[in-house]
Amino acid sequence: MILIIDSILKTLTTGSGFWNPLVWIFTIAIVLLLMYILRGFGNKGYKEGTEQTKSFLSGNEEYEKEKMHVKASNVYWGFLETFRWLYKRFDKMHTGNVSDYVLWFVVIMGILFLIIGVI
Amino acid sequence: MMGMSKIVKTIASIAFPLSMIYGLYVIAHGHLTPGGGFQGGAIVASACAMILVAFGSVWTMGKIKEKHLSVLESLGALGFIGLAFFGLIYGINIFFNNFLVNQNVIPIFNEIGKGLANINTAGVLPLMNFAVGLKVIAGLFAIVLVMAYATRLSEGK
Amino acid sequence: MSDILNTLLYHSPALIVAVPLLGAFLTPLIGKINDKLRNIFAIVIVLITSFLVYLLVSDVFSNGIRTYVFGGSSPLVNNSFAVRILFEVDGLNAFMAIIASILAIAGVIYSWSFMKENTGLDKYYTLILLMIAGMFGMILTGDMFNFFVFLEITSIASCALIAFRTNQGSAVDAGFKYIVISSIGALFILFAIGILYSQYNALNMAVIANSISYGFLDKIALVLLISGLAMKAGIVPMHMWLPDAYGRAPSSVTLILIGTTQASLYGVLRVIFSIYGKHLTLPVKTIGDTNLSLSALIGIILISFALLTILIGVLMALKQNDFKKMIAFAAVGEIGYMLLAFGAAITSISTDPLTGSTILATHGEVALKGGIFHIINDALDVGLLFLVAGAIYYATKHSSLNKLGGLARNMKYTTIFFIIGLLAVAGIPPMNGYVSKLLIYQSTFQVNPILSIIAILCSILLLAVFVKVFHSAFLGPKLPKFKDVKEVPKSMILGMGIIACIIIFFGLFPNLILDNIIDPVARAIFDYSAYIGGVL
Amino acid sequence: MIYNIPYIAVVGLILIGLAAVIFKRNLIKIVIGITIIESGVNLFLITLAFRENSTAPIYHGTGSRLMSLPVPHALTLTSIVIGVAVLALMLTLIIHIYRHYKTLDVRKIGGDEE
Amino acid sequence: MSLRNIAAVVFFTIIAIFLIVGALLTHPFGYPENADMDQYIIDNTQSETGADNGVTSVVFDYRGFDTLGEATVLFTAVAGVIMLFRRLNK
Repeated sequence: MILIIDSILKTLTTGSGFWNPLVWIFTIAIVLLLMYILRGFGNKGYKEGTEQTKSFLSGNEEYEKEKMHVKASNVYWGFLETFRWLYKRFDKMHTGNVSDYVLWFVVIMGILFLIIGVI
Repeated sequence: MMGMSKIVKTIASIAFPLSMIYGLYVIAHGHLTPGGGFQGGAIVASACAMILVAFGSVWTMGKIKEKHLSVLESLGALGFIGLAFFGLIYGINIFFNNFLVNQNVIPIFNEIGKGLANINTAGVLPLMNFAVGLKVIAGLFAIVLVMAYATRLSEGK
Repeated sequence: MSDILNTLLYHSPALIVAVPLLGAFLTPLIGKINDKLRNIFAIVIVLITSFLVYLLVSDVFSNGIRTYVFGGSSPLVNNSFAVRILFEVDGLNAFMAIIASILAIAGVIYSWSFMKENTGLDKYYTLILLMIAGMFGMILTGDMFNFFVFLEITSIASCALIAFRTNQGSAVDAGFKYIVISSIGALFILFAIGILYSQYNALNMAVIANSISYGFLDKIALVLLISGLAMKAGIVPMHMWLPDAYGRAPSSVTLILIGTTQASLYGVLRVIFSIYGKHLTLPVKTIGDTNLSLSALIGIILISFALLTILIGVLMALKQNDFKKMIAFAAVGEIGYMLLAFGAAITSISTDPLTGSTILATHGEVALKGGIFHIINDALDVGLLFLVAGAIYYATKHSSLNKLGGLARNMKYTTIFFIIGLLAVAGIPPMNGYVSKLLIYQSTFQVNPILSIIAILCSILLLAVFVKVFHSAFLGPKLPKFKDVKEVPKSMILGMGIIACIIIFFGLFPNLILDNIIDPVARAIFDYSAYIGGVL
Repeated sequence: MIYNIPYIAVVGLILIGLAAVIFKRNLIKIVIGITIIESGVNLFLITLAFRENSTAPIYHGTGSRLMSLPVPHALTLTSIVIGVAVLALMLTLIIHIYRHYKTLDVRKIGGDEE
Repeated sequence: MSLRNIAAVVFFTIIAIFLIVGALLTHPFGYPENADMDQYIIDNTQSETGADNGVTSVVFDYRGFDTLGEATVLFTAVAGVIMLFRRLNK
């Protein structure tokens, strides 16, 4: 029992650093407390559901919520567009054809034969 | 599928019991001669498949359903694993222990021990052969029957 | 009472496989009586198996290697060869058995409500139990051919279950691809087993490991074994079956499929560390003054596979729009992290010049610990995400992210579980994924800094992947299509809850796991002489 | 050298099977390729069992003779049964694939048909 | 010829070369180098298992657990085939 408690409280050392979840929880509790205090300094006159909470897009009123929802295929559009040359190759690799899957197996087997068998 | 011509049906009915008996012989003598549960089971199952081809899948499905075969197969498998479990209780108490070996199970045969074996000398081996044989017969026939029945429409009425 | 426990403990290696098999044979008969009884029966069988696993594991971790001989009392004849099949359970086997039992419990409990609306459930439960039995068999066995047989049991059962939704063409197609890939892989493994048998006239892993030399035929067998098992473990570029299979199978099946994939990874480790363990530190080629040892060679191969796996897995996951396919690609990336850790560990193996025994450098030990810990973390994290995906499919009948949105408003528990899974997969403290990834980053940094930089970058990308899911499926306004979506039934929440609790527990008390479980496994994994000594 | 011809036949069968899997487009032919690989592996196992001037490992009559090795026979038996099981499942899946996609061309199957 | 076929042929040749060299290095057909385990089984099949057929004694006794797995494979295939041809509607 003492051993178990001991190993719970012990700090994990990884050779060049340490990690202790309890310390982390303690820190995050302090951060949350600070956040709560800072939040208390905010404007007291805030009322929900009135003009002051309405949001605008470039001065225009916001669209309906359903139209505003960004579809999954549009998320990270920029990233995918930047790396389109890479994704083109990846798509060429993933043909969805069983014979190609087996061909990859044969290729890897051949490469391994060359590396392990010759050396 | 309605099955084949009358000649084929008659010949198949004649050949069916013969090949079945041959298959059962192979199962029963698995520990003495070449063969065993799997081989004999495959022979009997192909005899059943012959009937299936001759009489058509709809007719055969009317005689025996795949769920009955599935139960039979479960029973065969249970018999096999049950014999393995019995090894835990008898003998040296090890899973898969051949607990009946060299014991005179059926008293009418008397030759036991080294030398030529007999139908009763091999302990649980013949029993396991029978269990596996039942399993293979039911299993292979169930596969063939289900596949034939499922593709009956594409074969034409 | 302790008598019964002792008997159970003695027979536990056999019973862990035999009990699910018995359950599988009985399930069709019980299903004829009552549906509810059948579901309870399956859960009871899995719980009994897990209890046996607990007994065995606690014994192995305190008393060392256990062997169990089928049908005989002594493993060896004339002290030189093993005629009978035997199970040999050391730390690594026991550790994999823990993972398998957790996945099995969660999967079977989750199935209760998840599969309720389908027909053919008798066979479904039969196949699930067979898959579990096969997985345990692969993990516990000490016999090469027995390994192949159980590999085939798991692959046939999982192929049938992947194609469970036969009304979807893509599911059937995924099942076909899986069976083609796995049967070809298994046939080459069998070929390698035949080569080893022809040389040493043995099928037992320990006996082969004892007498192995490193001739040309052994090299061929090593290549065949590694490539066959690596294909089954989903290592890039042989991973393409994995997104298809994981994405199209019912989620409860996918959870257990993760276990079978990791059992194949276990096979790779066993082949490299135990069967060829004798030759790992010996030089295979001398270039000038430096000796290139087999461990360095295999380590470089594993690390390069690992980098490919991480990069392609994570980058492809970013692009997917189907929830389950996306998680499947992320799972491929996670496999890369384990391989990276094991590769880093293998490169640091060397022979102690004084005692002649195999030793690991400090960073190698850390890497090994991280890799082993990451096996269980990956199974839990990815498994939880798949269960969440299944819950969303159950509630909305969609798995395409483009059609989903605003589900957090109706499915509170599922959202919480998803957040836990997201944080754990991306390696955010205080979840369990963080601990193992921390160990992997730190140790690979000492091998080569670029490795750990790539690993960290890909981990960030993984976070991005799942934030995309979080944004498009859970956040946003309530869509009119999903006005009436309800929270999923209790058994599914229970299935997810079990895994989520274990994730948080592992995250909060990593030292408890690392000291009591991972440490003995790490010592067992590269100590091939102990593995041989368990039999000979 | 002449004694190794059976092993070369094994290698030939395995390569023919792999070639069928990779180059053929019909699903049935792919399945045939897999069964050819399997036959090659089975042939390899049974080849290992043979000893010169030996009989089958079955006692009949008296006197001891040189017998061929029994373990590879058992392994081959297991492997054949496993092959039958895999074959049955593959054919079943092919029937389903044909029902969904109305083709057996490996390049045209797959993908969603929503 | 496409890139795919060229790659296939190249790696095929590599595998073929290695496997054929391996085949030439295997022990001569009919003369196994080491047969201790099998010779033990042949010598003891009658006294230990009471069977004449050495193969059956291996299949059901010495390696009985493999046979359980083998029977299970067949069981699995049957269950899978019946499940895949089930009626989809209740």
